[in-house]
Amino acid sequence: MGLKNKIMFVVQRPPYKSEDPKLALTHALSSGVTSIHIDEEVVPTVAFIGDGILNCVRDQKSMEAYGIISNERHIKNMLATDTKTLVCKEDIERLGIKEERLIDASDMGADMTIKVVPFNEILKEMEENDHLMFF
Amino acid sequence: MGLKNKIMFVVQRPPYKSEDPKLALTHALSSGVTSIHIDEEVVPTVAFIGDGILNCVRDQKSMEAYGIISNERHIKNMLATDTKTLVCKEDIERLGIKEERLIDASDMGADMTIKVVPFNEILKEMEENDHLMFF
Amino acid sequence: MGMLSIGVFSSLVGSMDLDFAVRLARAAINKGHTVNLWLSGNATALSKDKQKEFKDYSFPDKTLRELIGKGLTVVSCEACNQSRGIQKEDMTEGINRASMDLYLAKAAQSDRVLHIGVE
Amino acid sequence: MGMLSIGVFSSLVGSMDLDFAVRLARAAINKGHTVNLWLSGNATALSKDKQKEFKDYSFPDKTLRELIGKGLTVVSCEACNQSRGIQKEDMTEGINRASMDLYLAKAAQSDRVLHIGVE
Amino acid sequence: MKLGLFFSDLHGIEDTYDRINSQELGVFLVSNGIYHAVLKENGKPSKILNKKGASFYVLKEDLHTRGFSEGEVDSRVKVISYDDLVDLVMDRYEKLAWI
Amino acid sequence: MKLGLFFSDLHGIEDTYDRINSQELGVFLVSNGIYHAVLKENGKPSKILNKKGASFYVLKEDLHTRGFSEGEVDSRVKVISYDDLVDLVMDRYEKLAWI
Repeated sequence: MGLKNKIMFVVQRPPYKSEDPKLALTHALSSGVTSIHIDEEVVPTVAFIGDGILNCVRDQKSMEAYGIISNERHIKNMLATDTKTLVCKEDIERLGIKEERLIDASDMGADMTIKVVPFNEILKEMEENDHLMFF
Repeated sequence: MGLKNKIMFVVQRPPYKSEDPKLALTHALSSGVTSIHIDEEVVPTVAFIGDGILNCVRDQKSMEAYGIISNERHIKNMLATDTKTLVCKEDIERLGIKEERLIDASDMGADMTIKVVPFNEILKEMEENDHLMFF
Repeated sequence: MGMLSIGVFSSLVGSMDLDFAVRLARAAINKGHTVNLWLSGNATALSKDKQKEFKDYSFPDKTLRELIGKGLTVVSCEACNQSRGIQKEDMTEGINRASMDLYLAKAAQSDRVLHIGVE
Repeated sequence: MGMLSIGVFSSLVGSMDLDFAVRLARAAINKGHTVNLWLSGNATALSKDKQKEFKDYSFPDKTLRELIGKGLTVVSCEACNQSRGIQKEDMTEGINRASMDLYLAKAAQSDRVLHIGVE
Repeated sequence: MKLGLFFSDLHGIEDTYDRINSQELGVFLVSNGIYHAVLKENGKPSKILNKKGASFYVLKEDLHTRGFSEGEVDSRVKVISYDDLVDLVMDRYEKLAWI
Repeated sequence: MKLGLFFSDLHGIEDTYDRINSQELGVFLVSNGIYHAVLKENGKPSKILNKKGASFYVLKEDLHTRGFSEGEVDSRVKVISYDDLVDLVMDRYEKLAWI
């Protein structure tokens, strides 16, 4: 049997209250170095759903306020390393977050952006990935 | 200024998922030994509200299942030491917990029982206590 | 000037409740108030010595040590520490270890009590 | 027989998620499956040596040690430990320390992955 | 897909759950998720149990820990042991999510 | 009583809050409680802010950490610093509850 190396990280909790969202991001970011252990790299997909979409709001000033690297910084790193990153359309609409308030990493030269998609498309990703990790 | 030694412990979380409810009970139980530090003992009142009322369901077999002393055991100890213990009527009705399913400590010779009261009475207790601790 | 007791039961990393508690303690002490801090449950992790500073994790340890130098009283739950394998000698200097009756006694002597449960 | 990877991020005491994870690992190992356990975030508290057993607190430590003897692989997040002041020499024998890429690699090799976030 | 969903809370997860569909769906009520199997909030069984085509399981140890017994479990939910759980997870549900 | 309530979550606390009354009530939006000051869920400001006679405060540092600024705060809510918080807690609200 081949590797089950397509892993989907689903972030459902808001930032800065539990460690979960940040750990989702650091785990997803480490996919690139899994090849030291196995034949192929792990291919990550990251999706933000429910109140977890609040991780995607830009201008997080956690460093200035508390001396801690923001989740925004990790999301930008993810985009800069071409990780497929989805955010649930219904949830950003429910919470009234406009698309221009979402993090982008164009200042880091990233081509990848956070893709706003309906929940159904996130469900389809769940079908296509081998393993699921809900944070 | 005199002591503010009437402390109310309000348990709002269900058992066995966070440490909070158990710590509320152990803290309340320790009121009896505060006199080694201050002139008068702390006088505790304990109230269960919201999903926290689920702590009051009897026959908790955590010892048999996981080797851990149950919250029921602590509540019985509280009753046996005459701690005023309230549970919110609206919440036990909402969750469909019948009064006969509530913990009692008559087998330990306790006169005190869990008193089922409307939320308004719990609010009145909050007014009468000096400090509040929500768990 | 008054006395404030803060009890915290939340995790060291991720919840930011301990960052909040320590920042509130600092502001209160700088205004001349007396502050007691009680660490119980998961928050006892803050009493462990040798925490490594990462910019990615909460690190209230540093401010806490400064505040202890300015008179902040910090007491950490003895049983909570023991159950997590934190020995007396593993603890940050200046943090005391006691049981919850001391927290309640301090609360009874305080003008204000802010009790922060799990995150 | 298959391979199961369990990742846990919940607290040692109170949440009972670690009790659950260790019990599930035991049942799987007893049926002949291979099991990997990854501890990260607050769950790294389970990798600390010298936990004291109280009947009032979760104590999966004991079963965990038995399972390590039966072949359970346990890996604990290095940075999570360091940020909490848990040094390599403070850890329970048989628990390894690594970064998350090893968890992901193990997951990719596993038939099943059960990832348990914070409680 | 063949999806096993783990529920460990009484409240706060319904929204995600409502939106998840799967060809084959198993719902494991563990920890405080067991309340969905036994409580009738506002007089009604948990809405969780209304999902068509899903199979529902509740973990015996977690039920007992919280003061409930087999006789109180909704008839749509099967009471299982850790051993049963391992078999269901390893044999039947290919993907697992603890939500 | 003069009660100061601390909110640190976006969801899950409304039920207790709705039932609490106090002669004088201060609501401190800290941590993830700040979302009540800035979000319009389903197009409406948080119901939390509808309580008559209450004073609302949001902690500046926690607002900024989550990517929001003073200009986005509902007009009923006052933005405060840790220093302000200390004064309010020590001078104005006699009892405090972090719910």
